[in-house]
Amino acid sequence: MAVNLPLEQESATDSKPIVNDFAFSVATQNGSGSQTSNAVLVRSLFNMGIPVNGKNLFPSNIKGLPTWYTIRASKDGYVARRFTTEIVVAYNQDTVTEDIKNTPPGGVVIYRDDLKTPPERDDITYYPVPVRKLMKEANVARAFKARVENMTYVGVCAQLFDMDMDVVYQSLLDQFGGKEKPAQMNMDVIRLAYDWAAENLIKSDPFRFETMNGTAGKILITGNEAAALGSVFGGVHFVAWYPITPSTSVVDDIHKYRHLRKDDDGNYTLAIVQAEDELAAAGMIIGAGFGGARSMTATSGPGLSLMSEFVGLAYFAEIPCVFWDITRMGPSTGMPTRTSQGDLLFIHYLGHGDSHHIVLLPASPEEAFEFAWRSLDIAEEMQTPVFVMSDLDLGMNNWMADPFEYPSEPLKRGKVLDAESLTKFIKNHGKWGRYMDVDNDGVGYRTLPGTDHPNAAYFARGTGHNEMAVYSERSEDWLANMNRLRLKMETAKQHLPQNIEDYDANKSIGLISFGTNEPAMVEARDWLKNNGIESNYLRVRALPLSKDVFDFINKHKTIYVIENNFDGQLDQIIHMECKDNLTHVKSLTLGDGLPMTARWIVESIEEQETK
Amino acid sequence: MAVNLPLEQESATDSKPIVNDFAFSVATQNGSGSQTSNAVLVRSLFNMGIPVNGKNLFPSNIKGLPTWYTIRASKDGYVARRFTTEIVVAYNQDTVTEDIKNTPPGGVVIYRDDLKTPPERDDITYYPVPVRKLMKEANVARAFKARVENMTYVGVCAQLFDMDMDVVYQSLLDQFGGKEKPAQMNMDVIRLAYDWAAENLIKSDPFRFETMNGTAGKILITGNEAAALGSVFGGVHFVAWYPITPSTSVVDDIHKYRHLRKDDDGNYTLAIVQAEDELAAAGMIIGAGFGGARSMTATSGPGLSLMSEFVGLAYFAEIPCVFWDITRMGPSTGMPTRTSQGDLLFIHYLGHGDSHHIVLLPASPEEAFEFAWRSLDIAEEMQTPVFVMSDLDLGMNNWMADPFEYPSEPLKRGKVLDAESLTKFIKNHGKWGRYMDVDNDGVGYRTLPGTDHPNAAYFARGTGHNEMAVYSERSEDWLANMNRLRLKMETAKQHLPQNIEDYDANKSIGLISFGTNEPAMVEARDWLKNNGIESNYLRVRALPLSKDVFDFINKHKTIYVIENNFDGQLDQIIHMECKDNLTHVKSLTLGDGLPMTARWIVESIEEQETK
Amino acid sequence: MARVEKTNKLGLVKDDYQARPTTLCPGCGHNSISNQIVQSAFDLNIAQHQLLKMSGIGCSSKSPAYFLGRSHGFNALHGRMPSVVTGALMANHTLKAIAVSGDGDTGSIGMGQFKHVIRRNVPFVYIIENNGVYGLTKGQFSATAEEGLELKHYGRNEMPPIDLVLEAIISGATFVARSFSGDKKQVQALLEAAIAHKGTAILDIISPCVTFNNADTSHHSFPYGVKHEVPLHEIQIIAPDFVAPQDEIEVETYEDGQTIEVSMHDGTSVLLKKLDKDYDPRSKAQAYAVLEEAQREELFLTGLIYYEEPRPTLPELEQVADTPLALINDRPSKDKLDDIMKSFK
Amino acid sequence: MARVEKTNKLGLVKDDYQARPTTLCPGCGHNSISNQIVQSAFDLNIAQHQLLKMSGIGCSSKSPAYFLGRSHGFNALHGRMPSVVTGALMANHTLKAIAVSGDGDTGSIGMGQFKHVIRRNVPFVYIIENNGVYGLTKGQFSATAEEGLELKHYGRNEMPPIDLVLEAIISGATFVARSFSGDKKQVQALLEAAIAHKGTAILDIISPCVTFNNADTSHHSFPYGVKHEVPLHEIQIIAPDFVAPQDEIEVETYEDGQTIEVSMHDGTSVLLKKLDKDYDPRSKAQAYAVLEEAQREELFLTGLIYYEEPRPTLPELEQVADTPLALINDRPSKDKLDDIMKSFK
Ligand SMILES: Cc1ncc(C[n+]2csc(CCOP(=O)(O)OP(=O)(O)O)c2C)c(N)n1
Ligand SMILES: Cc1ncc(C[n+]2csc(CCOP(=O)(O)OP(=O)(O)O)c2C)c(N)n1
Ligand code: SF4
Ligand code: SF4
Ligand SMILES: [Mg+2]
Ligand SMILES: [Mg+2]
Repeated sequence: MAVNLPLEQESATDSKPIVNDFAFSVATQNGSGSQTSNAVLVRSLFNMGIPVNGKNLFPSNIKGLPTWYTIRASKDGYVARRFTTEIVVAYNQDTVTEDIKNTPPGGVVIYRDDLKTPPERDDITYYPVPVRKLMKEANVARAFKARVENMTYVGVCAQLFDMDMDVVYQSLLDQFGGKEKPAQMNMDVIRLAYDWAAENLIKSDPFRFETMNGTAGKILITGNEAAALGSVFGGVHFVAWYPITPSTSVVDDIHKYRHLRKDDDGNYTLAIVQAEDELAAAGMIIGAGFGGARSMTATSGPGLSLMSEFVGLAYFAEIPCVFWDITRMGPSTGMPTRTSQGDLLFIHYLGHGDSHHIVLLPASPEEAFEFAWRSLDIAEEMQTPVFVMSDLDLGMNNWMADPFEYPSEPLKRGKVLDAESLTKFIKNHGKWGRYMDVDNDGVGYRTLPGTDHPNAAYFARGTGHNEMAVYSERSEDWLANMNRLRLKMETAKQHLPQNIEDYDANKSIGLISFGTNEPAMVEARDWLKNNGIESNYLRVRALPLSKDVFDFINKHKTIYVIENNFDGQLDQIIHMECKDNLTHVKSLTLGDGLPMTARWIVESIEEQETK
Repeated sequence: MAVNLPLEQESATDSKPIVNDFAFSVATQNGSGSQTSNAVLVRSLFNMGIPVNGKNLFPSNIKGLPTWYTIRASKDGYVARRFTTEIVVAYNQDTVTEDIKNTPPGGVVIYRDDLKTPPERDDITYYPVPVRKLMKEANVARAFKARVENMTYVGVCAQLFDMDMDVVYQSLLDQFGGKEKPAQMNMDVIRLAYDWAAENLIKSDPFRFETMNGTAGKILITGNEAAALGSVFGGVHFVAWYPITPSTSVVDDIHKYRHLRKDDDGNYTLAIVQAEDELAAAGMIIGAGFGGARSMTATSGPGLSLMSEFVGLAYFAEIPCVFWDITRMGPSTGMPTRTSQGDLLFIHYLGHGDSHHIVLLPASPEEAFEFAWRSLDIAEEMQTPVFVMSDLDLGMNNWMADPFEYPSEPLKRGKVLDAESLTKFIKNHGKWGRYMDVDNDGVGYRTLPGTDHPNAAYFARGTGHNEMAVYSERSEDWLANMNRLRLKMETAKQHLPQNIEDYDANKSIGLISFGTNEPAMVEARDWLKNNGIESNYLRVRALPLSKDVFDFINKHKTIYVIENNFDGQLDQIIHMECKDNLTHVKSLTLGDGLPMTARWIVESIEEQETK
Repeated sequence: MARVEKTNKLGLVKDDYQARPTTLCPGCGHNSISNQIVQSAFDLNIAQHQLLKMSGIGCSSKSPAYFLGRSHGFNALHGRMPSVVTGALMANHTLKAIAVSGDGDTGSIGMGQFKHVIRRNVPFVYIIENNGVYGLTKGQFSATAEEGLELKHYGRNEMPPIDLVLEAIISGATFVARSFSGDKKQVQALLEAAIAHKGTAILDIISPCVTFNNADTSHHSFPYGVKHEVPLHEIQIIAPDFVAPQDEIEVETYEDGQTIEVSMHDGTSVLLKKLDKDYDPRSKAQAYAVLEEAQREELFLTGLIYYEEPRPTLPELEQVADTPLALINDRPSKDKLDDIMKSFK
Repeated sequence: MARVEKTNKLGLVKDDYQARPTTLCPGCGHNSISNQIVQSAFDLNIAQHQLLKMSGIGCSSKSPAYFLGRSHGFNALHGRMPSVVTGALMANHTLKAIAVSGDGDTGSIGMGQFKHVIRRNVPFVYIIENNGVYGLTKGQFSATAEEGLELKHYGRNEMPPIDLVLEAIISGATFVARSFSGDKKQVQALLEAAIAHKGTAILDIISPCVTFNNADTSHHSFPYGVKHEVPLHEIQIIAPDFVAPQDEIEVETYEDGQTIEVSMHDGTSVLLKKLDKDYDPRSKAQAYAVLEEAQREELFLTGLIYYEEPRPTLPELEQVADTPLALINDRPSKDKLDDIMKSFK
């Protein structure tokens, strides 16, 4: 990828055209239908072959509060959130003053002409849109008017920035699932605004789009939908959940694809139960895991806190099940519609007493899909709860991605003995006990309820037990069990997604990050390199940390651990797990509720490096 | 204290008398009344002036399962659990074989003569007791016979080891709250056994007791009762709880002393509510803290897990309240009647998102008392939940202690504005907002519901808010709040119990520990010194860790962090919080469910030091 | 609205009982209830500092931010308002509390606390703004949704609904009513009686979610409520020191034998004018019967469903001091500690 | 006891239905219930591998370790058994499940799950071993303790008791019974009917805690139960393929007009011989009335309190495949994924 720095810090006042490399911020009201108009914008750019992202910054509210949508087009393929947005669409009276204030010099403001706006700035370009007038002319039934108003800015933008109107129509059609009637109604408004702009606006800014070939073969999808698909294709049998933002659409989308899990009689091989709360959701998936089903739930911080006791049970009784945490901003109820990576430490050691959990850390829709099916395998292979920590940014925003690869292997169900293999096991080992470690990998053999064999039964429990699953208060039994669990976690490391490392022995700075910081990391490294700071990069994809992380740390003079939470939790975990000299490891944290930007990374590192 | 090593590793077969320096293990059945007989033994030794401990090793069961009680007498004042017990009282058929096997060479077995015992060992002394015969002779009503049987070993021990029978009677009286009738009935049985032993047993072991002056002025008390007293004397107003071993007696004992909290009308100034579960208990004390009451709960691991979400709310809405965690062995339901320090990490960072909590770590009844009243002060001063982490060993066993010191200061209620001071505040600062930090210490001023002032009200919440307590989703507000909370935690360090350090610049080994490991640490340091290993010692008494811990670490060549959990959680926290080079910090952990012994510490350190 | 500003006995205008502007959807039933709370507090001359506003999480639970701006409030956790109210009122038992919850907040995640707070008879007004859906998480079925309800994103509800009024009665509530947010007069009358009640007062108010569950056929919709509501009685509150400002209803219009008078502890009378049914809310057996019938026949009956002379409240049972605990500032004396220490020697 | 060992249709002796020896207190009511479960399973020729044993936490919840040693079991968390059962039966809906809970486990911490598992009609036998106290934590009041009960360490109970049978009925349970652990014949008959029932079957069995709550006057004590139990009917189970081994009760002894026959889904008949009252358990209104009376008059009524033709169970509502989900081993085909991917381009 050619290194071509974003213009964030430059002003865009010179007249050289800026093509396919700027960002929008669209300010509207929640519940006003702007989701559709914004989606059409994004999809149109995508369909023009321009790498794009769209990020929704919405309030925890159903209707009426300010919401912003940012769209970034980047010919170089950078899809991180942009710190500044050159084009501001101001359609909300409540925020227009601030929206205009935040427009960078050289930027553009497209606004409803009926808004009361602050005195004009002379370093930006204004384009007023006569929304009411246009809507009066529009051939739209009264009932729909309010809902399609926002299409006016789509038309104006299309005109001003040279978008292909056929592509826009196609995108609308896609948006309405191919239904021509609503697409046509919306298109009429877009066309009206487009034509009005052509006649009435004098283009006086340098921004425009041009068809290119940067999205061929790609898809646009949210991480939650990817997670849902991955789970369905991972053979999940049972989902229990309780609604909570931003995880709700994981299960909604599993519902959407449930039809893929029908047997020959037309019955479902996937059941979904809306529980009365997260405690019950956790209990249900644990019961299902015990019963032999592949089970999962999706939740967010508050739900996770409520599940703590059950997670401890699943860990200690060694029940396979999968927990998705689509993180939002905590502590407490926090900001339900803002993104964060703040649950990492809590998840990894969730539960009282000494416990540790596997955590997978997807950074893209592709990984959300892959980790979804893999997590079900890992849970059954390791007989333990597996967590996948995504976040609101990945989960609820549309990301560009490669089409997902079909899982390369059949389902891995782990060590399960049926009646026949149980007989064989007993023959070989003299007896069978649920927690006997005959393979020296810390993982026992389990039987499922329903197994027709007089010795198949065992009694699962969260209380101390010996290898026969019999209640025990003996110190020896307790320690043997804890040691086996420790060994099991070691074994698990071999089954987890490998970390991704970009290493070159000549560089002395190493960056470590995880999850959705990825696009900002990619962009920041290019940017830093251009500024003379070269870096290696390791992206952690799973906990417990594997040895390569510590090796990577030891091979550098300076390490930056970059994350989107307040405390630097990955850094904390590194310190806990790696007892080497880590004085060269520095923690860079953000945690302001927004997806990370390359600019923040660059500035933070430069500040450190020039100290 | 004179260094006089325990005899744990020596055999006691020589005939030199061993006086006031050996240990008992009494094996009986749960629910058989042995609690009383063991208490009488302990109290008698205590009343003879011999430093003593008694530790109950009981099953999670009401009646019928094996239970052990260990008593250690130590003329040198060592009150840690002893690894070996020279005297074994075997009164339980289910364990007699193992009990005898575990008796050290030179030891003594006192057993019911109707037990089927394994073939006799010739390196120990046996004393059979004809329990049935004695009980037949005893002048005890039929209904009571089973309950007083265990008094026979008290009598035999008194005879064999030279206990003062007047003291024994006095101890019985104490045990029955001064009631002569039951005391006399029990004394008759003791006397009978005593006389029988005098006539029939030939003393052939070296162990005996002698009156000394090692307990003058001391008291014997459980940590839970100390916690209860400290809370009552700390002015607690409201207790909500849900029963769970081993925390239950904290609240039972608060009940016992509730009469101390009556006003002039005879009404109570302390209310206690048994909640329907731990979630509700947490909610209630948070509501009470918000309402202005000093509130607390007591629980253990599973309850703590359930409280996670509420703790996050209290942290983020900044509500004073106190949580006692009397830890037992986890993960999960684990071993409810075994001790552990395994909740440390979980508590300190409890809740999703970035959160941290104050944790006080008492090591003795004195500290349980003191930290109880102080925690109520700290919670109100810092406007945050405060945790006190005790454990089963401290909580449920009787410990020798100095009489508690009456709190030196009046209640500290923290920054609360009444109507008058609110008016003044507004005059000085232009306005009042619940989370304004006018003192630059991170702590705002709060008002209580009921304050008669038009500006007194605010809306507490777990959602993002600005300094006026108004809902906010702005990144600036969020970060400002998080930064203030961080500052508040820094401020808190000045209000916490200081760590206790024994430092001498000539020593290069530093030991760090906390809580109930204290007696074993004291003994182990003497022992190590005698073996040529001198050490400094820092006992952590509170989290967040203060700087002295890091200074202590940096002043040593080798540091051992010694704790009674599996993962080495204090060590983990040290690594998280101190980013210095910690390669010389070593974690020594146990986590077998039993109170720590000096021997284990000595062996572990010697193993490391001779490596 | 455009009238001269009326002041109440405290010299406050109605606006003084407002708080921040609502952020709920225009037309949401919860907004009308907020308005009724404001109106009632104004009418009852409530000193706002003597009142607590409490809630869980949900659109409904947001609403305390939109009324009584001079009362302390606590927006707690989803389903856990009851325990927080309990603690707050134990800290200061001289306060009144109005708490708002949703059907999800109470009927799903909060079922346990709902039942147990009633059992303890914590004295407060517990309003359930019942819309049959989870509004804030965008339209999932709640546990009060009727069987067969169809929602846009979530298909058909197959589960039988929970009847929160019945639940409240069997848990031992002594004041239980059902109403409809569209029936302002009734809501207000019930609110005023509930505030006077000394014990947990449950108001299950059907409060339409105009965004996610407002189809004509939905049992929790506005059109359905308007069409199907069957009030059991007309209600008039006669407080000892209060004359209802709605002069439309006059005591005299109730004929003899046609009214039931429920006298409350503080001297307030609740006058119930019988309508269709011959219904006495002071009989638990009648309450069970009428609710069973309502369930079977899918009737939307509103009014004061059950009333009982209140049991002792939790602060009473705990013999709590007259002075609010929060204001007690002492510890037992040193002598007491020394005595106790002696007993341990 | 000293008889020749009888075998059942599976060729098993009763001992084959035992498990580890009990560690509960001698005389504990829970032990009798375990024995009745063993007896019923033996009598009903139950293949143990087709049955699950589930529980929460408590003395009661320990008991599944002491019966049916060849059945898989799960001793879960305090109050959370219902959700775990739900999951386990969704994983394999061909299994039966017997779950044991306590009054604390169900009525306090577990209230929410209790109500909601019933609402979902998860098909299993839910036994509450109800002793009015927390046994395992040594004798605190539970939510079913009667008002006025005095206990050694905890004084007087001031809270009204929760009636778990009433709770179950209003939550939509289709099989609800109350019994007494001392009434072996009745417990066993109810157990057998409950096992045959297709839906959540609630058995609230008063099961004395001899250690902490066994005073003559305590409503959950053995002496009280023996003295005050009033069975609503005698019960006889007639299974299509099963003849009850207690030959003492004969069908013929029931006179015409004196019996109610409740036919269950699987062909089993439950024959109820009327005793004192003219009571039909198929009427919800009668159930409410009799429970209201029992509460008011402090009567200890036992028997099948409510029965209803079962609604669809949760696996049925979810249209779950015939093959247990646990045994399904496939994923959707690659073609399907490729099609979906196309739709995102
Ligand atoms: C522990 C937890 N789980 C889930 C949520 C997400 N959540 C917020 S509101 C809500 C449902 C609200 O429904 P209801 O109580 O009926 O209120 P309404 O919005 O309909 O007024 C849920 C599930 C949460 N905030 N906390
Ligand atoms: C979360 C949690 N809280 C508390 C406990 C402690 N606990 C164990 S059993 C029990 C009560 C049991 O009472 P009940 O269900 O009536 O059973 P019983 O012992 O009377 O049969 C409690 C509170 C626990 N195990 N887990
Ligand atoms: S979503 Fe429904 S409940 Fe929520 S504010 Fe809107 S109308 Fe009201
Ligand atoms: S304590 Fe009570 S409930 Fe528990 S085993 Fe003993 S008698 Fe049974
Ligand atoms: Mg709702
Ligand atoms: Mg019980």
